[in-house]
Amino acid sequence: MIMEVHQVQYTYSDGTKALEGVNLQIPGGQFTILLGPNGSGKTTFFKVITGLLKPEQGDINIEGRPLQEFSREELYRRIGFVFQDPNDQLFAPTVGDDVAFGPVNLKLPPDEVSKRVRDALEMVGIPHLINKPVHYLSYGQKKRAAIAGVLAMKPGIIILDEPTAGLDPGGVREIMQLLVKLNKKEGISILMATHDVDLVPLYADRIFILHMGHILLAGTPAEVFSRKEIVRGAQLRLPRVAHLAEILANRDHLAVAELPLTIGEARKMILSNVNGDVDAYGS
Amino acid sequence: MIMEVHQVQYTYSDGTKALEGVNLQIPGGQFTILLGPNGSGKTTFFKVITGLLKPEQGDINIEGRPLQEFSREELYRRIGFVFQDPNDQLFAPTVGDDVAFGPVNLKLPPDEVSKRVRDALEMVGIPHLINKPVHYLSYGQKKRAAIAGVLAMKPGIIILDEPTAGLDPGGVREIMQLLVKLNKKEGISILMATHDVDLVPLYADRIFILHMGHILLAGTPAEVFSRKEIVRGAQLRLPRVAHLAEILANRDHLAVAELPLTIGEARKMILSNVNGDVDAYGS
Amino acid sequence: MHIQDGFLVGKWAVAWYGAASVFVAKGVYDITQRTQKVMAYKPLLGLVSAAVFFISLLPIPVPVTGTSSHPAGTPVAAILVGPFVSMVLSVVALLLQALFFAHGGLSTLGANVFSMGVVGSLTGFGVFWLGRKAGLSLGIAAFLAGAFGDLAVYLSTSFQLALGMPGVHEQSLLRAFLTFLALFMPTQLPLALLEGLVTGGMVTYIAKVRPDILRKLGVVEDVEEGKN
Amino acid sequence: MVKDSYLMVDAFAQRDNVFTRMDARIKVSLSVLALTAVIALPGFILPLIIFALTSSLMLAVRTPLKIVLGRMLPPVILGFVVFLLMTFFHQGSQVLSLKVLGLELEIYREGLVLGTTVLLRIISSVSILLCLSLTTPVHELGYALLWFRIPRVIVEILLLTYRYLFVLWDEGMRIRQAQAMRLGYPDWRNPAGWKKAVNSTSTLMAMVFIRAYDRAENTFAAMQTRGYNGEVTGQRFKKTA
Ligand SMILES: Nc1ncnc2c1ncn2[C@@H]1O[C@H](COP(=O)(O)OP(=O)(O)OP(=O)(O)O)[C@@H](O)[C@H]1O
Ligand SMILES: Nc1ncnc2c1ncn2[C@@H]1O[C@H](COP(=O)(O)OP(=O)(O)OP(=O)(O)O)[C@@H](O)[C@H]1O
Ligand SMILES: [Mg+2]
Ligand SMILES: [Mg+2]
Repeated sequence: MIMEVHQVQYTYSDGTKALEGVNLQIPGGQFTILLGPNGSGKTTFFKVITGLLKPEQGDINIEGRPLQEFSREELYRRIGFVFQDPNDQLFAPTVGDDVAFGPVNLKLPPDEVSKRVRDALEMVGIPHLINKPVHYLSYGQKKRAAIAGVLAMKPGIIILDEPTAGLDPGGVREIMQLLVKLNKKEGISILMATHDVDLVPLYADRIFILHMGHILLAGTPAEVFSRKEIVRGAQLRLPRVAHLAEILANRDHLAVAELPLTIGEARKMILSNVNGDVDAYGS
Repeated sequence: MIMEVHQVQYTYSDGTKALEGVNLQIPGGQFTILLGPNGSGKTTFFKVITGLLKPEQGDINIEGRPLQEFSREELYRRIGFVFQDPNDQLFAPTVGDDVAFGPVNLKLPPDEVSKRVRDALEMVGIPHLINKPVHYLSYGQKKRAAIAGVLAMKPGIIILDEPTAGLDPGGVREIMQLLVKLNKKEGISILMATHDVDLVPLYADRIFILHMGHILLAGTPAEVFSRKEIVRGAQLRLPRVAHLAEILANRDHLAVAELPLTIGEARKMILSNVNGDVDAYGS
Repeated sequence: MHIQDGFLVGKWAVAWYGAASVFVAKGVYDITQRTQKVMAYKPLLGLVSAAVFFISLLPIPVPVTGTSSHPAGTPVAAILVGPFVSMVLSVVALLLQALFFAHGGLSTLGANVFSMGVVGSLTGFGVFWLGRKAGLSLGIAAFLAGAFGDLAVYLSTSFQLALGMPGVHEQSLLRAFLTFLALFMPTQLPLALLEGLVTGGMVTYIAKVRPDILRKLGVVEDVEEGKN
Repeated sequence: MVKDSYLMVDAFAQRDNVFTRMDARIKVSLSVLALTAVIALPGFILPLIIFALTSSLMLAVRTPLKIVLGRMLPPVILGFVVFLLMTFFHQGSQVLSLKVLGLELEIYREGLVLGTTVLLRIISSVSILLCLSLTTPVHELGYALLWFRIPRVIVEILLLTYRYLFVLWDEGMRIRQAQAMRLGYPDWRNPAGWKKAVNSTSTLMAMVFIRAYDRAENTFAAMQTRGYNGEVTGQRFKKTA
């Protein structure tokens, strides 16, 4: 387990109970998605597990060690946090300076700093923007630059708060593919928050549903979305193709062995119904 | 035509050509969606047609009269503009004060002002929040309050910039249903920008695709999404069920007379394939 | 009100640099001390500085001349972050204005920092502090601070011009001073009133909507004003 | 708004040409040297020469006339007023006297010389700064200032201000437009409208300040997760070819 969270509670100073006993375990190397409606506590939870907010209660272990035993530097060499609004995160005047901020604070030699900056920008696909002032970037480019700033610290886990919010479909695909690449090729564990349900089955190994400061459900996308009522009760919905399959199963009595979550799965399900070889599909 | 736009061009002072000759016509009473990727000029276009930015070139007619002939007051009695971020728009300390801001500026008598405030809050479904300080509202409530502030001016057209951005699925449904109600019940023309493709076929009477400052396509959702290549070329995608149907038609040679855009249409298409009564469906 | 490059003779330009730097040094020292204890202070100042700079660029209508002008912003900055830190923020704002907006200048930076930053901050803060001691409400005290702060900037700029403009005061310093005073009067007097109004309005609004900010910045001590 | 032209200068400084590629420290030194010379030395020749040089530089990088006029005109007009004041009111040997509308105006030689000096100084010093800002991005200037031993705190705040001015500017303009659309800025030539406009302005100022304050919290958090230790511009990232 790269991260274990046990009974974490957090209350804001105005009395808002944002987290009321959150438990979760995240194995290393996985792509994990935290799904939750507005105000469910996703951002608060991320700030707690990155040490930015101190929980009143509960234990957090990173790589088996309690969070509070880490020095700041040790912690942020392991965990990177990408904020929702890239403007919060890009405070240096140019992209290169911003990405260099972390490595410089790690007191790396200048050569290593510039290597890391170039590598990180290369990974997110914007090496040519190195000397651009941040305010000339598009929103999608800012998102990438923010991720590069975190990558330059070479963390083992990257935590992203709604990385696709505000992006068009093309931009969403690009960012998600970038995250998959970081996860599969570089072996970085990814933990991201979102309320875009359709993204989940395409990318997640494991998902958690957070609702009103509690984890409602945990498991693979198939496991979680099979509990339709709970998902809907949490202001969320099923992926659109799952919704279609549900209607076909319930009203039209098609054979739907397992709710398809992606277009590929739905295609298989429909074909087996059209061709009548339901048994072959069910297996 | 409640709005006619002819060859509108706009260039920002740093030289960015945001609009390069936009043409469109919007009949009264319709629910119109402007679909476009990031940076395509949606926000710029809305600012131009609401008189916030002066186009270098082109004509804009509102209810048959040129835009520049309207006084500010006349214009904003007709057109309401809801910004993407409700925090930009809620400037009074409490919800009630904020909604009253417009009517007070119209110099309406106090009775009329408070009637309008109550009516507007009723319409958006938050009459109980009238005395709440704005910063205690949730994001979805802020969106509603912002819409109420515009409704209190009793405009004939409401223009909304990405009204569903940042909302969870439950919130998206609520806001869209509110807009449909305003459109169908109150007869207010709705013009909204989005890049959420799946929303379009559910709600729009008519859509426009904006790309790099040009209108690429215009028409009903069915007309527009039948031009798949153009839609994809504009950093957009088809609705998920349409994508599923496309794969079933092309690779698996199912009978797909017209690309289904909503879950209901897809259901019909699949059923007719399963039951083999393709002719009945095609008709 | 900024003095442009070329308006002051060399020796006065240098002299005002000297005078301003004493005060600014105190501000720099304060910030450095504070950052060592509260690391969040520097990003906070960066953002506050950007906000104050934005505020100083806002056009506000001046009815007399029928034009619009800009508030100095230093009185309100002094109220919010203290007079010496506000001076450092004024250095930043004036430097940025000189460098990419061509407002003011480099040779006159010292003079401008002195009038806008030092005099404006000290007057604004002093008036606000006295007003609060005298039991005035937050809004009224801020109004007076804005108005008198702006007036003080106007007086000191006129004085600097009278002293430092080549050959102007050879006959009579007083006469030159009065000439400049009269020259700027039509815009500066209403502007001072306006700066007071917007300063008062701004502080009142913050107290109403986000009293916690004023408490954290130490502008108000307890929750007297602006309870929701 | 007028300020758009200011932001144009920033955009212009991002272009690539011989002058933007030059080290900012050299440009700053040259500008300071030129400024000192213009202000300290008497005579008309030097300011004229420098103005000629800066003008040709601006021509060479093809500066739009809009920028040049936008930035030169206000100080030049002010300078011209001063020029008139000096020529008419400075005592000395009389050169010329005019009768305008029954008023006797006397022009003195010393005043004329002084007025011209001031006017030329203003024109050439503004053009020097204009050249500097048209060819040097602000972040480069910031790092040059560090090299010139300007206190680090000042430069750090300057760079943060520069970075976030654009963010706050956009936010502030949106708020302003939202106010305008609900008639928050009526005609201020009548007292009621004027009061409203002043009110809206102070609300706008407060809102931008509150936004800035809240953003600072997030920015600080973002800095912390990247090992912030009290220095914002720890070390400049070297340009790589
Ligand atoms: N600084 C704060 N002070 C007080 N309450 C807060 C603060 N920040 C968040 N909250 C409250 O805590 C709860 C959880 O908020 P949080 O931002 O963690 O939710 P979220 O899941 O990230 O929502 P979203 O999807 O809208 O980003 C909400 O009720 C919110 O109103
Ligand atoms: N104030 C500005 N100054 C300069 N360029 C701008 C400004 N605002 C927008 N632009 C540019 O104009 C183009 C159109 O921007 P606009 O904001 O209208 O797009 P949009 O379709 O609303 O995008 P999004 O979906 O991201 O909101 C973009 O290239 C953008 O970078
Ligand atoms: Mg959040
Ligand atoms: Mg937009």
